[in-house]
Amino acid sequence: MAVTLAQAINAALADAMEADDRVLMFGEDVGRLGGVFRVTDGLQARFGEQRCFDTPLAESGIVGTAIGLAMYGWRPIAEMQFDGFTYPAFEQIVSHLAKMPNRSRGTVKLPVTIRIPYGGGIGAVEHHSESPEAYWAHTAGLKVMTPGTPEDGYSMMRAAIADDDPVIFMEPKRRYWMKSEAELPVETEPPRQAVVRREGTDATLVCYGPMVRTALEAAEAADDEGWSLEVLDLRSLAPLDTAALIDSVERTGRVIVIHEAAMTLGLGAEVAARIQERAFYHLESPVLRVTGFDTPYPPAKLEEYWLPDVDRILDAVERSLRY
Amino acid sequence: MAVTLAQAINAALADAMEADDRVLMFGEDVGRLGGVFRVTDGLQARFGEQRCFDTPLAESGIVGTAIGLAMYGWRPIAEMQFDGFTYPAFEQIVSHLAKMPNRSRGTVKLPVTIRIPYGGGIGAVEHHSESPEAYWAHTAGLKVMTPGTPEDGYSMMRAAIADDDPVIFMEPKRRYWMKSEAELPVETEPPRQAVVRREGTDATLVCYGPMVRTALEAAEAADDEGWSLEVLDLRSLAPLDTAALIDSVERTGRVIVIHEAAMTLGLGAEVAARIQERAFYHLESPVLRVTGFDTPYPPAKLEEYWLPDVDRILDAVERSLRY
Amino acid sequence: MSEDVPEAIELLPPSEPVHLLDPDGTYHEDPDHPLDLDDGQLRELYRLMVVTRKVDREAINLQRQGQLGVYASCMGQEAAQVGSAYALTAADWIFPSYRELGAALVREVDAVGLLQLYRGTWLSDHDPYVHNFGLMSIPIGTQALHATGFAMGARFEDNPLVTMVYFGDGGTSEGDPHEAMTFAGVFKAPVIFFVQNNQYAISVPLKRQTAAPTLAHKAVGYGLPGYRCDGNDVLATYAVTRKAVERARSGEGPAFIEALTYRMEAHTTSDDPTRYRSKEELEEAAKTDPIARMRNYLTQRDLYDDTFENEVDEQAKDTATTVRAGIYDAPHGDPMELFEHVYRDPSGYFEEQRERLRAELAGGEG
Amino acid sequence: MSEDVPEAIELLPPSEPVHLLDPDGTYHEDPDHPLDLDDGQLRELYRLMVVTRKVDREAINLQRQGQLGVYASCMGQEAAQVGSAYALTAADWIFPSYRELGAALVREVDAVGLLQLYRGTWLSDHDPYVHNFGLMSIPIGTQALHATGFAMGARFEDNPLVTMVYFGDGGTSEGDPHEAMTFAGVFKAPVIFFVQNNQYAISVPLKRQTAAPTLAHKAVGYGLPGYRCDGNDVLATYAVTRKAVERARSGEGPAFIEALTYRMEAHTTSDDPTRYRSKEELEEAAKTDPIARMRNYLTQRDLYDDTFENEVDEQAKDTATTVRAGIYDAPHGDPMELFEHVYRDPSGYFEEQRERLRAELAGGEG
Ligand SMILES: Cc1ncc(C[n+]2csc(CCOP(=O)(O)OP(=O)(O)O)c2C)c(N)n1
Ligand SMILES: Cc1ncc(C[n+]2csc(CCOP(=O)(O)OP(=O)(O)O)c2C)c(N)n1
Ligand SMILES: [Mg+2]
Ligand SMILES: [Mg+2]
Repeated sequence: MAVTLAQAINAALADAMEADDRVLMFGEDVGRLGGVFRVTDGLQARFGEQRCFDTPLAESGIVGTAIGLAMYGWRPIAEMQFDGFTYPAFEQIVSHLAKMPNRSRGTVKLPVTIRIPYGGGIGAVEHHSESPEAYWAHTAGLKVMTPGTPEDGYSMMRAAIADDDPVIFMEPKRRYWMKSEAELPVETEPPRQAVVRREGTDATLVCYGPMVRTALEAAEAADDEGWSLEVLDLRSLAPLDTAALIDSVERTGRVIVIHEAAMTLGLGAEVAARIQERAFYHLESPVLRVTGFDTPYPPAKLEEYWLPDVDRILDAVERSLRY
Repeated sequence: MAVTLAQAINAALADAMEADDRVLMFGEDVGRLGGVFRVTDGLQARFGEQRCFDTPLAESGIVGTAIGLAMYGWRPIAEMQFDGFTYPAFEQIVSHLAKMPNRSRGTVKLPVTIRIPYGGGIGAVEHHSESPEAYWAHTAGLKVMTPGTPEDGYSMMRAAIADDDPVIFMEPKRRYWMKSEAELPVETEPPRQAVVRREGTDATLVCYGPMVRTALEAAEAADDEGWSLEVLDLRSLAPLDTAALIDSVERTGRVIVIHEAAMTLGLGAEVAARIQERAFYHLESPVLRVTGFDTPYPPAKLEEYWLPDVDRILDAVERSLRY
Repeated sequence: MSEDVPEAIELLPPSEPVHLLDPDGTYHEDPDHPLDLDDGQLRELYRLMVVTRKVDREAINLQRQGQLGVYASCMGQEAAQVGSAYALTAADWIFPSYRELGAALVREVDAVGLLQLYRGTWLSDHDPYVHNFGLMSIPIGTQALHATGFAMGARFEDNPLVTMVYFGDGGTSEGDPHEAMTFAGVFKAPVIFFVQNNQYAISVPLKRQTAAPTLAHKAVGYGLPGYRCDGNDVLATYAVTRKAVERARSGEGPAFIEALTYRMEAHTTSDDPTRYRSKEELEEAAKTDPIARMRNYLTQRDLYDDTFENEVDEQAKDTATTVRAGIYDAPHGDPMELFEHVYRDPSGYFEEQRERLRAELAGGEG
Repeated sequence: MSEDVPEAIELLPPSEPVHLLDPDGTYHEDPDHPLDLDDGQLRELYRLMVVTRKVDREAINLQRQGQLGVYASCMGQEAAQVGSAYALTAADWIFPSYRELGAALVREVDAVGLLQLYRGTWLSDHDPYVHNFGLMSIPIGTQALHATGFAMGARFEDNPLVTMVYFGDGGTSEGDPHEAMTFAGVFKAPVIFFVQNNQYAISVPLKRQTAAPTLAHKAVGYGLPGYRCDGNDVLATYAVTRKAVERARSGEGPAFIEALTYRMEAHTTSDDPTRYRSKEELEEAAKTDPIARMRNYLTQRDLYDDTFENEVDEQAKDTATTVRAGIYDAPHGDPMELFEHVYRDPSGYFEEQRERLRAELAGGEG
């Protein structure tokens, strides 16, 4: 049966709530409305107003009360309505959610999942297309996951909720409507493993979330040029699956990292840094980055010029191969 | 005359306020008390309660009103009392301060300077020793500067205040009491240039802020081992002086990046990514990183085990040379 | 700066919102809010509301036709916006949220420019300094601090301007308006916090937003007077705002106004309000329509006749047509603008990214 | 959840803070706050305050001797803390800021463990679940949300516990307590927001913090009752808190309490208060000392005699000595703990960092 990413995540939430009545889901408009992307559709009707509820319009409040609820013994899933609106919650995420298990010397556990629809490509107004994953991945104490397929949407969400550490779950919103012939429930690889989505020998495209599909399209297109590209889906951005990166580089010798976030200090920086550190002699050309520009996210009509696309990826592949 | 970094910054603030009566200085405890580090000492007495004033305890409020004041035509300098307390202001910094000049199509200019004492090494309690510079450097639209000497403290602060773009001015608090025989006023190199603090031929230590002195000490110590180390002080973290990095690598072939912030996605990641991208064939060994660990900042009695020090740097140099 | 703490009782809202016009147009005198508007001005208020509604409708249509990516309608809130903005002078500043088409039209901000944000052409297309009308602000409540800082800045040099910031009932829950009111109170900043309580934050009704008796009761916690008005009554809104503005201008400090209104349309064109509110509720709300009410009043005052009606309709239609044409004709943004106004003196690395895009565009790729 | 909106007038603080004891110990009956404490409990309150002051002084000394990195004294605030914490049951939870030694001692939290944060040994050294006493929280006001979430969590399963969060006058300006009170009101969370208004946020006096008539006037803006008490009067503080706690426990929702007190010491041992407040002000404040007042009261009630005095002094001295010894004897933290409790299942990359430190330590380097 064809299932979209949004449906898969919705099913994961429902199944987790069914399996464990300590799981709560809350945020802005997640109740009656079912979320602005309908990812929480039906949860309130099914589990009641206390298991799935709307909050006042205050993101720090949402994350901060999630921490308190988790301290009490609930397993909160909190939705940030959009990427750009996680910023009011930054202090609670960085100073408390990330640190409290450590600063409490293990006495406090925070099995909190923060859901964040992120990234561009849907023609939204400003502040609705941000890719803040590097902020979280730089913050020790947080796990950061992002699915690139409906199957992973289901399976990784279940894993995130089951994880006793705090997890930032980044949902590639432009892929909410992407379909798969998936049978739910499905269990894919453990989230911290990067997965080779396509094997190849000439170069590796490292990608995640919204760019998995773009990378696969680029790899297809590259076939015509006679280039065999491997596509590595990171899935977990923190921790990074360093071993999988090294493995792939040992096979292909060339890497292009792709993400929507700005280039400077985006995930590509860390991927490049680790690869040159660990696979120095395997690299036949520099790790290249195909990313958003170092500018604010542009207006909708210009986002196609900003976002990484197949052409830019192929261009980088060519530069890498010719190096 | 011996002048400390704190005194140099204080003098720069005073001279800027003297030179331009649109310059305002405000934050928590910056008035009567003169700041918890006395960096604003005497400014209120000299310039009056309106030019240097205390605000309510609210960092988003401080940055948000700074934006409004700048829109009106003032040149605000806002102090965040400590690194860890910039997080409540994250949304105002990232969604507005960084973006407004661009989103207003140049009609709004925001000559705002945000002063942030940062970093560890002073035996402080938690949340007082954070190194959040990567968050800002990843954010398009912000300039990020950090002085490593009293002379730069003066000169770069004047430049930051004079800059019509928003500047995050990171002050290495453990170096506030570091002295130089400086004559103030002093004008050093333009802030966006990285500066070679010590020439060397075997490897380059890339550093900034609090680690400049540590790197210089390591370079001294390395002499005994017969290693000639270059010390490159970045000074501007956004933009990065890529050319200076490449230059240095072309001379030495080996690079160790040093910072207090956690390793993953710290500035070292970007430095490594750019160097391997631009100086691939000049690199004789991987760019190595000597940084804080990927853990929350530890309690005071353990910070010495967390912070990069001379031994760790020399260890990395040795690994780099032996590679 | 807050030497003399005001009596709490003076700061609390009255038990009933200020209300001057009944839905049928009957006018009630209120000695605290005498009417200082001449016939021309009364008609002007009506005209502005009608034009607002027409342009608003046009924007919804433009969105349906794919000309706008999304649009947040102000239908039903015309009196709240027009009445309040009309109480300002041209020197005063407005800091809008994303729903203040009516306030913008009072300030003669070009609607075509304003709508470019929703069209996705540019992130903004008006110079705030021309009409003293700030950029639309999407992150909820954040602009309250800009308005406060701006007002502090004016006060610092005895500039008598006042700033007014608009936000919604939902916005009152965010930390930023709280901090803004705290600063405003302490610095006696001449800023008016104007809350359009349209009963919803997307799907979340007011009672899920706060347990306060009324939103205006928040004001006392900052030493601000909390006013309430019937936000569908343009005269009441005007009168209450006027008083607050003059108070602020005379140095007595900031104020908070809650205007009771109702969002007649979806939250934005992307929203489906049938999921969370009933047809009955909507029908009930329609009975308090601000435009009909003012028309009834003008009719009773013999200020409304066919000539005036035609004139207003013509103007509304003309403006809507201009907006429509303007949007259809507006150029797409120039991709090279991505790199503009990010830094005044861009670095080499940044310039390389710019050049890469330029080369792509030249290659006919993008 | 906030179906029945309360009358504003019930939520406003009374014009005078609740006050039961004069500085000379004279007791005033207040029918709204009858005393429900027996002689043993009255003496217990006194004992707890004396022990608190003694341990507090010891902590200051330990800091001077280099045993603590810094310390935030609660001197002068003993009644506010002891009186409020004493109004809770053992099942109730406390979410402190960084100044609540007194509240901790009421809960029998080991002061040696508590002070490890200030010693810099560990970031905390007590298990919050043992005494239902949360971690000290440095980022101002943030813990208000944890207390609120916790209380929501309790209410969700009809657990009758109440949570109490402490923060300061300065803390009321931050966004987080604002959002916490909003949530608490909407969800009727059984949480008490207990503000120790000690007149200063480091150097910033209250009038720079807010223009509100009183801090307790903030409560109405969230639909919470705002109470005020003389925070140097342990009986008044106890009685007011008790009422609020029982109200919350019975399902009537959260409350806000402003306890008027004074910070007799520096903000922390790093602070130099001579820069911003006068000797005269301090002398004036000393006249309202909470401990002397309670002693006077006990004396009047014939509950204070030499035996009791000696007993209390002994206990205070003993506790202080134990704390002193405990701090001197406490091991330094183990550097390898840096890597503990960061992740339950650390990655290889993380483990390599851990191994690098281990190797360094083994090499005698660190
Ligand atoms: C910080 C932030 N969080 C969430 C959103 C998403 N959002 C946009 S409008 C809205 C509701 C706003 O309600 P209200 O303040 O009542 O204003 P109204 O839309 O009714 O005019 C929400 C939640 C946002 N724009 N900013
Ligand atoms: C978010 C944040 N900003 C700034 C600080 C620095 N700081 C520590 S205590 C303090 C003053 C707090 O005053 P108040 O809330 O009145 O509590 P008190 O110290 O008087 O008990 C400040 C500004 C902080 N800890 N957290
Ligand atoms: Mg609303
Ligand atoms: Mg205080």
